[in-house]
Amino acid sequence: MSSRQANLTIAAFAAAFLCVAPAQAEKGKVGQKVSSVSAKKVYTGTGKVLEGGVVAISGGKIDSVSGGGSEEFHAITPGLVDLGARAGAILWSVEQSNEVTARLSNSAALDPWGLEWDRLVKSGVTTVLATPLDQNVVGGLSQVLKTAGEDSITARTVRKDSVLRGAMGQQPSQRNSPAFGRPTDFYARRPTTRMGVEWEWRSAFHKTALGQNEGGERETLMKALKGEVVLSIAAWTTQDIRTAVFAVEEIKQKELFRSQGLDKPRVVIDAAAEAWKEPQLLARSGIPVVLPPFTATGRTREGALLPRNAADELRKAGVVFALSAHGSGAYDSNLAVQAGAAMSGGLPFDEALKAVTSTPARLVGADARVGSLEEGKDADLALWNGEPFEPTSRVVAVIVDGVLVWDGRD
Amino acid sequence: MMLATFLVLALGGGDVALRADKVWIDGSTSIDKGMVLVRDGRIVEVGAKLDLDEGVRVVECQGHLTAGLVALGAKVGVADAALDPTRPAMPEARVAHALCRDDAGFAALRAQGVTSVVITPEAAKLVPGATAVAKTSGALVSERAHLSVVFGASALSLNREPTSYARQGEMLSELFARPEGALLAAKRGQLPILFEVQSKPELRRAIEFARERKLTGALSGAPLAGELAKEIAESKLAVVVDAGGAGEPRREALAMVELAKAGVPFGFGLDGPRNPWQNLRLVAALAVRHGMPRQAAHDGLTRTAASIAGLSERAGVVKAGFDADLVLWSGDPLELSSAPKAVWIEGALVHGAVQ
Amino acid sequence: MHHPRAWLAAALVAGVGFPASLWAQEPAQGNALLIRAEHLIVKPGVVLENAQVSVKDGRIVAVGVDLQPLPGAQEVRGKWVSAGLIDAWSTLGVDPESVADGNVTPATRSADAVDPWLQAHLRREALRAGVVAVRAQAGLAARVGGVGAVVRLAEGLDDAQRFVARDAVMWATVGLGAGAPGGFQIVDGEFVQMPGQRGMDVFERIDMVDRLLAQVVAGRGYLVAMNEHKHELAEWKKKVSEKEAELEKDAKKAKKDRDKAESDAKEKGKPFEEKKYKEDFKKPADPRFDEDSEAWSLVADGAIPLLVHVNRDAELRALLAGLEGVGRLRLVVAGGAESARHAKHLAKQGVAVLVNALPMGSGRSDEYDAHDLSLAARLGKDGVKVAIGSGGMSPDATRDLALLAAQLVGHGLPRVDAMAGVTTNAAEVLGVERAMGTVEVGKHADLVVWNAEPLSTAASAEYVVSAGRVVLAPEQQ
Amino acid sequence: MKQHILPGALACAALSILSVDALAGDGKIAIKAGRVITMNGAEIKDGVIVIEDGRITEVAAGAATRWDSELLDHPELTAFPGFVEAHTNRGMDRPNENLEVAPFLDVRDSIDPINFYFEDSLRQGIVALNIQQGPMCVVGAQGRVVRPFGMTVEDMTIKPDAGLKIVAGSRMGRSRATQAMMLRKSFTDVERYLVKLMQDEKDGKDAAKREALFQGRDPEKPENKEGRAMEGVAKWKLSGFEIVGRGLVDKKQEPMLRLVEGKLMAFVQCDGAASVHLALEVARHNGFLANTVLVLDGDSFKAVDAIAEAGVPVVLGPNMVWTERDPLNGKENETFIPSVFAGKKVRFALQSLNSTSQSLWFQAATCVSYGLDRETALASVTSTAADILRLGKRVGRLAPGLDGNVVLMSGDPLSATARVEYVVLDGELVYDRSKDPRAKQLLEGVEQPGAAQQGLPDEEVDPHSGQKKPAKNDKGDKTEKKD
Repeated sequence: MSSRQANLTIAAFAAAFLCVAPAQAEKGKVGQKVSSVSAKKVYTGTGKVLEGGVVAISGGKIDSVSGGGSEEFHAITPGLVDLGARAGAILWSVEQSNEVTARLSNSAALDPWGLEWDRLVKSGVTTVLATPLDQNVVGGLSQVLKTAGEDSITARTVRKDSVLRGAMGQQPSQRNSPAFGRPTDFYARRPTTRMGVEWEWRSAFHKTALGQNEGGERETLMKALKGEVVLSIAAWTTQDIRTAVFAVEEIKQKELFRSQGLDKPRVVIDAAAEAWKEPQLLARSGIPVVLPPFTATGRTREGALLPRNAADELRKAGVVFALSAHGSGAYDSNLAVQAGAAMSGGLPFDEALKAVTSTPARLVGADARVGSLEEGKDADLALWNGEPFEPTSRVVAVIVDGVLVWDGRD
Repeated sequence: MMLATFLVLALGGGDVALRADKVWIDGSTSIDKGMVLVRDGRIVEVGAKLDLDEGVRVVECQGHLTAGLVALGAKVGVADAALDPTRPAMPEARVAHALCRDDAGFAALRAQGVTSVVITPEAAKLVPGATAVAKTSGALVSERAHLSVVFGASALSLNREPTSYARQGEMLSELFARPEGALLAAKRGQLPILFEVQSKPELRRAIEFARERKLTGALSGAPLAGELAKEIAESKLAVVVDAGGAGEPRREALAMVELAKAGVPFGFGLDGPRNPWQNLRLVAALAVRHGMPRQAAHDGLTRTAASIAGLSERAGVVKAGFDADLVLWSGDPLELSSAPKAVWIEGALVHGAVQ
Repeated sequence: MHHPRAWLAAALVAGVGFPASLWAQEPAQGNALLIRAEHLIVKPGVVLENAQVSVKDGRIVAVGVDLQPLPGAQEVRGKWVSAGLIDAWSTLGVDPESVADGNVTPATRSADAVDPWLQAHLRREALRAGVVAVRAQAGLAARVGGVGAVVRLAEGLDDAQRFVARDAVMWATVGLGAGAPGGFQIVDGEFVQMPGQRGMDVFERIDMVDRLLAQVVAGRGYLVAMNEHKHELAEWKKKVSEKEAELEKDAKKAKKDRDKAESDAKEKGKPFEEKKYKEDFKKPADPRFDEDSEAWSLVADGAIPLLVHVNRDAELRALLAGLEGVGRLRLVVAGGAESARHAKHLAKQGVAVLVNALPMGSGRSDEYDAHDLSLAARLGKDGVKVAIGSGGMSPDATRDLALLAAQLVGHGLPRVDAMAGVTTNAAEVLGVERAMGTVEVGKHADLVVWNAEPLSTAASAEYVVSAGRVVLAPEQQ
Repeated sequence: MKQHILPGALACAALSILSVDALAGDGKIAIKAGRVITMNGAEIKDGVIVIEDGRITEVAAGAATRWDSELLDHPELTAFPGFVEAHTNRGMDRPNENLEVAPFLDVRDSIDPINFYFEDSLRQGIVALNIQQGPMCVVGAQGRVVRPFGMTVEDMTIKPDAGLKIVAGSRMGRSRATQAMMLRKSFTDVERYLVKLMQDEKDGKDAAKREALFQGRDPEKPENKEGRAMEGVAKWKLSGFEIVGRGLVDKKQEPMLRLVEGKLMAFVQCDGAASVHLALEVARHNGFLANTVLVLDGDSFKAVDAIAEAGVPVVLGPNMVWTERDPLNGKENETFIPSVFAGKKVRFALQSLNSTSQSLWFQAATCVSYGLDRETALASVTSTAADILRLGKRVGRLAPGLDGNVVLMSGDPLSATARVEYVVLDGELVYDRSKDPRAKQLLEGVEQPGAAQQGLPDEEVDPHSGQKKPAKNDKGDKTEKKD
């Protein structure tokens, strides 16, 4: 492992105008702007791979990706993107006094000083979708934001309130109980079963179409149905995935929705553990999915089985998919390990790279700025000391918006 | 009680002049061998050499004479009546109505040199009500000094609305969108707001809320407020530093010093988890030990605290026209080894004695 | 090589592997040091102006006004120099689980609970505030907490230097937990106070005193039994050797008699019977070895002081009455909220009081924990030796020991007594007065160079010398 | 009584499928592989490994085919000596005893041959496991090194009496202070027991001598010493111990005597740097430091200098990254524990994180990712681990004379995409992935009809709401506790 210090050519710009996070300068360079970085292999995320390449950066954006360079690192990939990171999904991130709270945003519950961001950065993840806790049927608006940068959520936000989060399955009904006897609190309410949860979804959609709700709720649900806001629905097991797809297809076919232009929801099914059991349904409906982390026994929440070849099966069926590590930064379960696990199930490397960079970025509409190393995009880079996604290599440095935010080389 | 058989002097009667080895006007200015002329509970004149007409008794005091200390948040005199859990917001509630004037806590505070105190409601609801300001002699100064508004997680619970920060923010916005009564006074800036916060993100949201609605007041309850000193300074809000007492972690002590460096007006409060009355000066001493300039600590106990409490015209400074709330210390007030030998509230000796 | 008897004797004195010398540990060998001070506080109340202290091999070798540095000595200079402060009531550097452990026994050694890697930043802050050593105590709230150690806070010391005394005091508590409230927990997001401990009525508290006294008396009995056994064993051995000598003397005669008897028996055809051998002395049975009694025997013998955390008048009176008879026992009262009434009696008995100087809010469960900070002054006035501790509520309170002592001055304790409370009296209460507490020749070199008078608000340590080495210097800020 | 009941039918089915009918040939087998990683010098390209009667007789480059031995010819695969799990308390019915000091027990009685843990280990290419008792004791049972295959414990045994388990770290119900007291007491009790034994014996002999003198007989000759001198280097070694007869030492104390005489290994579990100091002190005082292996957890790496100076090998805890928060800025600092020990030249072995996806190969690969050289990383889960268990001559390498264990993998042992295809233990093909039902389910999602519910879903506890999720699974009872 080359111990000689990387000669990152430090930009001449004064760091002043871009108020740089006062990250403690661990290696003297962390926190400063970087003007160029090179590696033996540059995986641009667009399918193009450079043997020996250099990425030039200025003003926090990528200037150019070209050959040559002094190979300071083994590999460079775009900063990884995790849509299921569940960052900031604390107890107070969802308003449980009501099962459908579409208008509320979880930005108030995000803490820029939290420890979770550093852990995500150290695992190479530079952009995440921060969603509220899955306790409500419709939890509320979520943020696409960077995991490093200024100590402020607004400064790190890539797309504000751009994804409406909800959940199918058992999770939303967990605290509720049937309302007979004297209800002590507001948890004596519907839904208490999977059917009830599905009913809440459909009644929310239909009320919006029939004009029976108003204010922020109506506004947000309208945006979701029009596709101006991505609709992320958590569904682990086969029946929940099917329920979600049928609910969406029902909207697209009904005249009530089509007439008002409310038939164009952009849906992503999150934590779709058993998506591999429904390849045709998903391919037909064109709904992309985000897979939950692989587990040691293959069993995930509610007994859903997630085998190692699930990703490869979806690829074969032409279903758009992304991987997720549920925000873990640990060396045994972070996003790079999930990509490695998918590859051990047969998924080729370039597909695995897409599933953790460009695809997730595209699913939440952030591909204009992140997800690949192309001119004009944000300079978010993960720098590896070996072949990416192999357990024998890891992310040793991360650049976000052109600033070296972490340098783990000893 | 170490009662020496000395003349217990009430200063309320005719004019009296106190001469002390050192008179601290405020944290930064002091007069050696200074004199303070008191009449009818008020300070008339302060100076090195006063030309007194005869008949005015001069009392020689050994030690340092300062303005009475002001504590910014103490649950004294209200025991457990400071919380009404029935409704999320009760802006018209006043903790003054639950005040028990002869609570033993007042005597204990007087013994520590504290002459005025802000009494706050329990921060377990969105708007728990209004704070009260009282002299530690038991006299109520103001029934509605601040409106307590809670941005912290202490107002959230899983069994009552709101159960999330988002809904909390929305409900507070709704309250201030159509304000009346106390909320209207607060919106118009007539009633300062006491923002109860804990973590740094909550503190930042309170600053944002105040900036959007041009509200004034103070941020209370965030031990690491100092780490956002620049933002707080720009927001023109003050900070109430909660006296954690001995064993305050180093990071929180250094945060206090950051407040002084950034010029944020701050005062010390006794609302911390272990809030013994002795902690007010103990935390000031801790701050000095970690690098806070002595005058900033002194002002935090007197002048700035008085302005935060809304007493900027009558307490916190030894100045003509102000109440004669005075304390005679056996030595430098910031040295814990000095003790309050005598405490006057509005000219009346309420603790200790003077030769 | 351990000869069995030697082992038994060693065990008697050393108890469960207590080292023979209970308090004086050999400090570090190595470099020489000269400390120059504008004001040298030799002991509380005795200040030398422009004096020097010469240190060699971890010990103070000279204190004087115009000392010359020893060859190769490192020089250190500062305004005020005093002996390092000792916090006799702290949880700094001790494994938290052991502090809270309820099922410790009298034989538990707190030296095992000292974790040199724990709370390193808090120990540095305590050194910066002039505290060089603390009493490490496991089972702080247990009825009998076991044997506490006096441990130096500096890092990088090896085991011999780290412990001023591995086995310094026996700790016991009486009447604590008079209804401590339950802690707060988040249940479904609500701050809910858990049910607290049921309070103890006066009979239960007095019963605790009786059980403590019984253990002290048992320890004394065990000590006596051990001594007696040693005595009887020696006697038995003497008798055996005498008997052997006698038998050896007439062995030839016995052999002759036996041969004759054997041949007679063979003639008469009767079976030959050996002569019956009886001894009239029997080996004394070994006493049953018990670690706890071993530990208590050290207390009863006065080898280590007994610190008892007691607040109320009823238990205090019962304790003092009960321990009056036990001769060489060195009792120290810790806490003593209501001990002011017995100040004269305590002074006469030579019982010191370790005051908890941490101010507590009145909302404490046990109203006796709302320490009245004038207790130290009232005890001091009547001649009671007062030591000052930071109360052991949290490990980082030790850093503020000097401030807490200053606060007691503010509540009437003379300044010199406050300084004594954190140096000489603290050392005496912990039984390490011969090793620490003052700047005198022969004592261990644990000194602090201050930038101001130790009890003043802005005072902090510029240099700290511990076990004869500079362990903290200004640039390490 | 077995805690988990496996449907009888399935148990036999699983095992029979696995143990492919032993290859014919008179116990002689040759394995050819495209790449042979010997862990005993350089790799061999297109090599062959010959095993006779369970032992490797030859490891060489592409020797001519052997006519008289069964042939396993896989030029596309990589041959590898297999991994060695240096310390685990899985695979037992109940890993803990409630007796604090019980050196007379043996894990043999608790090892459960058909536990899924062994099948998982075999699937991950592990050939030897050091089964030790759990950490809920002071001096625990006698450990045992086993291979992950066999119907009975004897079948599985590679080395019985593999050393006593000692716990120096604190644990549930015992804080550091009380645990240290109990640990010291367990050795002073042995010392006191032996002293009394010798003293009684000596007094008996003296009395007999006096009686003989009195009766005029000449006393027995003193030299009939059928006892034995106390060996070892314990600080409190008893001189004159020979007079104690051979069988007099009570069975319950006998293992402790052998420990202090240096005849038994000791696996000492430490949960932090302070407990490492206690462990080394007790080991030195009682004379078994030379046979000590420290099993480390928590921040024990901070005592690496003391460990290096004592010269004892270590087995590192499953979690190889230690994070600590900086008290001043709240940021987390990471330490990669194996690098600390590699830097100080301390011999170390690794433990697997879990028995399925993150086994020893993953831990070794992670070491390479954190900058350790490949050789040290691989050795720490093969040859070095075997040496630490003093089985360097049996497992961990492919060299003549060692046990006939060969693992054939589809790629480099440290790569994510490599899989264990075949495993040969003692010359017998015991695992063939194509016939492994559970591998199919885990990798290809092919759910076997009637296959038992393999273990609990990982997320037994809902990760973000923190509530315990009642794991209802309708396919049979819980068969394997998720560790």
